[in-house]
Amino acid sequence: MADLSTIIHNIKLKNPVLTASGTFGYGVEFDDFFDINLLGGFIVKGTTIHPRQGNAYPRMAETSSGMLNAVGLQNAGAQYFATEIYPKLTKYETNVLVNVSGSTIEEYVACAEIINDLDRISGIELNISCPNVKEGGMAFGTSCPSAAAVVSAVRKVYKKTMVVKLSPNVTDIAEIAKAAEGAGADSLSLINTILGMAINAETRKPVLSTITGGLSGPAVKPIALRMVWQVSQAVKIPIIGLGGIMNATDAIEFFLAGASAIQVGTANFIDPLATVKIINGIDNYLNRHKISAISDLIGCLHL
Amino acid sequence: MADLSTIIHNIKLKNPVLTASGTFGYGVEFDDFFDINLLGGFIVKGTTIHPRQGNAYPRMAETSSGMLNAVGLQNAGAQYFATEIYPKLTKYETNVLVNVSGSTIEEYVACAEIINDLDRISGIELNISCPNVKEGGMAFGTSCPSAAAVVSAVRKVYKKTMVVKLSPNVTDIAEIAKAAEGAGADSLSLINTILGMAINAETRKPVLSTITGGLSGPAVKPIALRMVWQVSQAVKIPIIGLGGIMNATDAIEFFLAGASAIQVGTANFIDPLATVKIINGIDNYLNRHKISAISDLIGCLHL
Amino acid sequence: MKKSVQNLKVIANVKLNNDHHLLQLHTPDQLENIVPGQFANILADQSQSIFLRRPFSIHAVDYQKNIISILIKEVGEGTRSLSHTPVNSSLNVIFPLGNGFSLPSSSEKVLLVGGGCGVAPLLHLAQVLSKDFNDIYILLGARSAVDLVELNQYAIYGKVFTTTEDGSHGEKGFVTEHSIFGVKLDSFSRIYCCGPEPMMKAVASKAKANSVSCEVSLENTMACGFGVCLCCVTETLQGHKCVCTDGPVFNINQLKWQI
Amino acid sequence: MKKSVQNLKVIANVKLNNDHHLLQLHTPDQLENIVPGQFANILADQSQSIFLRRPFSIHAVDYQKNIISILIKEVGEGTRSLSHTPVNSSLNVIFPLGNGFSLPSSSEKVLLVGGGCGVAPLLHLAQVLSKDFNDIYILLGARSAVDLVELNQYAIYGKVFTTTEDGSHGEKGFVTEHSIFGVKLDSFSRIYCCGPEPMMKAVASKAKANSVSCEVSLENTMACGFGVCLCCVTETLQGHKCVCTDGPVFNINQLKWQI
Ligand SMILES: Cc1cc2nc3c(=O)[nH]c(=O)nc-3n(C[C@H](O)[C@H](O)[C@H](O)COP(=O)(O)OP(=O)(O)OC[C@H]3O[C@@H](n4cnc5c(N)ncnc54)[C@H](O)[C@@H]3O)c2cc1C
Ligand SMILES: Cc1cc2nc3c(=O)[nH]c(=O)nc-3n(C[C@H](O)[C@H](O)[C@H](O)COP(=O)(O)OP(=O)(O)OC[C@H]3O[C@@H](n4cnc5c(N)ncnc54)[C@H](O)[C@@H]3O)c2cc1C
Ligand SMILES: Cc1cc2nc3c(=O)[nH]c(=O)nc-3n(C[C@H](O)[C@H](O)[C@H](O)COP(=O)(O)O)c2cc1C
Ligand SMILES: Cc1cc2nc3c(=O)[nH]c(=O)nc-3n(C[C@H](O)[C@H](O)[C@H](O)COP(=O)(O)O)c2cc1C
Ligand code: FES
Ligand code: FES
Repeated sequence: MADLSTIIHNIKLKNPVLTASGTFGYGVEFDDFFDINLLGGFIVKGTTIHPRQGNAYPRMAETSSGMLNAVGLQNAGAQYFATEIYPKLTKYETNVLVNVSGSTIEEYVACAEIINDLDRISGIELNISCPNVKEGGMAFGTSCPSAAAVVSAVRKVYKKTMVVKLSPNVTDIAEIAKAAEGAGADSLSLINTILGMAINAETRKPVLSTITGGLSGPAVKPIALRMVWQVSQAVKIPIIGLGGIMNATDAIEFFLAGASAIQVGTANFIDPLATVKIINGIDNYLNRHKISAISDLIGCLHL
Repeated sequence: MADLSTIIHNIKLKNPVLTASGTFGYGVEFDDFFDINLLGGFIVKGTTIHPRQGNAYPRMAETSSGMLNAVGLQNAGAQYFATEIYPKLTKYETNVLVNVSGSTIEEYVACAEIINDLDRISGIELNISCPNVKEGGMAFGTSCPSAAAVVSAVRKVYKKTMVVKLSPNVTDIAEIAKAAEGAGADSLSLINTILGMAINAETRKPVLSTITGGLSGPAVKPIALRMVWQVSQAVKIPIIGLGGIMNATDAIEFFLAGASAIQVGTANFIDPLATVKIINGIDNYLNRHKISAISDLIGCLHL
Repeated sequence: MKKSVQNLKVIANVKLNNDHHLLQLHTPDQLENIVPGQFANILADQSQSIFLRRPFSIHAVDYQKNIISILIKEVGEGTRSLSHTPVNSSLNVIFPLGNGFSLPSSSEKVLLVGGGCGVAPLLHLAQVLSKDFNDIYILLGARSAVDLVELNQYAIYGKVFTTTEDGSHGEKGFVTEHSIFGVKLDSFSRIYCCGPEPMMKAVASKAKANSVSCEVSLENTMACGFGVCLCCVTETLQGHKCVCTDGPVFNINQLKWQI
Repeated sequence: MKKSVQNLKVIANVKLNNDHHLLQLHTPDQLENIVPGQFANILADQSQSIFLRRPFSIHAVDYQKNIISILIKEVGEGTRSLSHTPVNSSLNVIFPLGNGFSLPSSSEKVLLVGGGCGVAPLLHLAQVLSKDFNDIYILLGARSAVDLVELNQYAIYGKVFTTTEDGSHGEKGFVTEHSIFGVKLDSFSRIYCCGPEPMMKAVASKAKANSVSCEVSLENTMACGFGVCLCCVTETLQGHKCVCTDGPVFNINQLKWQI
């Protein structure tokens, strides 16, 4: 067994496999399938200070090797999370991170403050990249000053590990990455979904109620991999890579591109056991290549 | 038979199906397969004022529902095109457009001037979006001022229809579209390829010699469709839509999103007869839906 | 039964008519209790156009032989591919999912109404209801006689009535035009309904008018099928609820239907 | 023959060893002249990981029965899927593509050298060369005896020699270590070579040293296979050339190989 442990700022992960926010519920939904303590950690759904109903149905469209979603951060609010859901998550021994979102900087800060009080939460993932909300969300992640503003405001109130999740819907992701690093991010995760659209040719209507939605799945992997590579050349803080990871080979590619850990998103829908298979697959790969630790792979692309 | 004709500025197309630059050679390569006069028109390879060897091998990586290329505008130069290739193209009765690229504004202008003298060329497609060249290319297409600068410079020397091909690698494609329109574009085509990357986990090397390359194919269709929709809301000039179109249904989706014509790219590799099948498929769709002309479909998305 | 991901062996694949196939899937493990109305999320051969799983109601359960049956109507690529799964190959299935119909605690007179492919969960429901001496009426509607599949199966468990749009079987018209709805509907204590949404709304409206309890099984576009993606919501009086976990079965009083 | 896109019927699919399959594809049209070394670009069942066609040398041609044969070595998903194409199904094939080997105009003594799956086009080449009374030597190299397929087929057209890395068949070692290369290589007027690149370079270097004309068949990652994508270039003295149209066969003097 190779050494799969990796470090994201103050969080020591026993293995580099996390799950992506919005694709793993609150973890409990997977209890029937496998012991989720096997994971390096998991990231719960996008949480906002106020409860959100999310967008109207239909919220999903299947695309070639991918899917569009327009969930729109449906959640019961940070307070509900803290009092009703958090207690159920304390049974897990692995790392739990909360994905934090908002429409204004004040909302981000208020939400992060509530999460800051929850002992067993290892860190937050600041979502400045949600393409499915009318206000805030992605807007923060598409310009350097606004990204820096929200990151530094949250930095003041949040004491533990703060991962900032970047939007791929930008001209130069390395610039935004540097702005987030400069404003106090401890780590960066990328990519969130890419803004896309689906049309039903028969009904001549958009498939999604919101017209556009966020693209995820293997279709986006080449773009995600490129962005992780670009960001890894631009910043010093650890990167968490995601976007279209379906199997261990995909995960290895992200490590080589510079990711210190990875997240599995859409793959959970297709195979709820994808994450455990990926953990085993990474171990097999390392053994087969006689690499003793995952850290020897991170950023080690041969050019 | 429905009326498939459509108009792009001064170019009347008998049907809305064109082929994408770099995926259809100079047309002649398809002579064995079908009569390419059946097409609304075709767009020849990226042409530059100086001959270009293109990038080193390997130039291609297969991805989920797509491919990356790193050809890098290999071509024998505008003068060679005018004297050696153009005479062979005059046998075609359909529209031929030349895709024009360059490393500097002067190069774009010089190339466009040469093409301007070729009677049987219906127009140029100004490629300000090639992700595979070190200088120029996409750099022009990722900021409004530089896009406007190259478009207005070429506008001064090029008298016929000038289509400007936009890059999807931007935060706000509608802004760039407006800049190009303002600078004198007669039409916009989108999308060019999306910057992506592939890694071979076994060799631990990037698959492409250039590390990153351009993603095309059905994987990008949702993104292309979204951008065509956004641009169609922002400009008045006709739009030529492309990105992942494999069949007539895909094409219909682009018309509904606001495209007056479409281009077929990567699909030509998988099925050299894709374009003719798409033309027939559009006709079938219109007949089945009792729509008498393609123009009744363009931009007619029911919201 | 706890939900799980399993590779189930296809032990039979019967073509019922032009576009319906019946698949029998065998599991080596002992099947535990599956509630009628629960569904399975099945992985078809992945292709360019099939990326996600496809949900199907559990049509019948054989606890002795550890077999679940699925009734598939071909409507697109996924159902086409699944319909043609060769016998002896295996399918990757997540099941059982969803809540299922609520069952009477004592013997009742119940009406099951199904239309189109919506009939699928009703066979399992009839199977289970019939064990508790309920008085079961089953009304099945279709476009034409050929579209009515497995009538003899339903007849094992209850009294079967039919409507067809072309009058080629049973009464002519839509299910809600059947004479059952003409007479006293409140002789039934419950209606269970499954089919195209307009049909379910029509049935729900009759049920409501007659104050008969009515449950409907909804469809929705699903990405996961087990409550983590939040893609499959329907509007209820308690806000957005997931069809895959809070449903697919809802009491019509929970829904915001204009009926 | 003009290139075309055709659905060819698989009339035979023979497993030759653990990872090699021989497919016979039938066309209803009369086959016209196919040059040895030309290839076919075949569409495998499209899946998430197979998007593009896969190129294969034309291994043999039967102009009477209108059959082309393809020798497939399984190395990944595409070749795995194609290897298991059922008999009587059809495959979508673009062919014939590429330039092919240049053939002697009068009788000559020629050496064909193949290694691994690179042997595929050599059978067709031997077939055609043998018609013109050439004196044909065929040297085939592999890892082990089991990897040497169809030796009896080659023996119909010429004198067959073999090497294996483990010595289980013919001489032990790499092809370039075979005694043929020890004696006067310049008794051959041409060498045709096909196989892994290091092997072709080794053969090319021997040929060059002995001033024997030598043609090699290159592989490359291809998107189209007919000259429109410019993805498959190789460096030549005349700059980048497409392996799919300017090749796959090149004279070693055209290439920029360091040999
Ligand atoms: C809880 C549940 C239980 C179901 N039970 C059964 C069953 O027992 N038997 C059966 O044959 N089918 C059942 N369905 C429907 C079945 O899942 C869809 O027909 C299938 O997913 C379509 O896949 P496809 O690839 O063939 O079609 P696609 O190519 O995905 O779609 C073809 C057409 O069907 C429409 N469509 C696709 N999915 C749905 C959906 N979920 N609801 C409504 N329209 C849809 C599309 O808009 C499109 O017009 C059930 C669906 C749900 C949600
Ligand atoms: C002109 C030409 C003729 C060919 N003739 C034959 C033939 O007669 N019989 C035969 O079995 N194969 C032949 N090949 C090789 C064959 O095309 C590849 O093995 C096939 O494309 C691999 O597809 P896959 O999906 O199985 O593997 P993939 O999953 O695509 O790749 C598996 C592994 O093979 C490598 N690979 C893939 N394609 C190539 C390639 N073109 N060259 C070198 N390495 C590659 C990949 O890098 C990877 O390591 C030929 C190739 C060319 C270009
Ligand atoms: C249904 C769905 C819901 C999502 N919800 C969130 C969310 O609440 N917060 C967030 O930061 N990302 C969200 N995402 C984005 C994913 O976390 C991830 O960034 C993206 O899907 C790319 O990874 P993948 O291709 O592995 O799915 C969601 C994605 C999907 C598909
Ligand atoms: C191999 C290849 C070469 C290309 N060369 C050019 C080019 O020279 N000029 C250009 O504007 N676009 C070029 N493109 C981009 C295509 O024209 C098109 O914009 C893109 O592939 C998206 O369409 P598709 O998904 O239908 O292929 C090239 C694409 C490919 C795949
Ligand atoms: S389908 Fe994912 S929550 Fe219902
Ligand atoms: S493979 Fe396209 S040019 Fe050779």
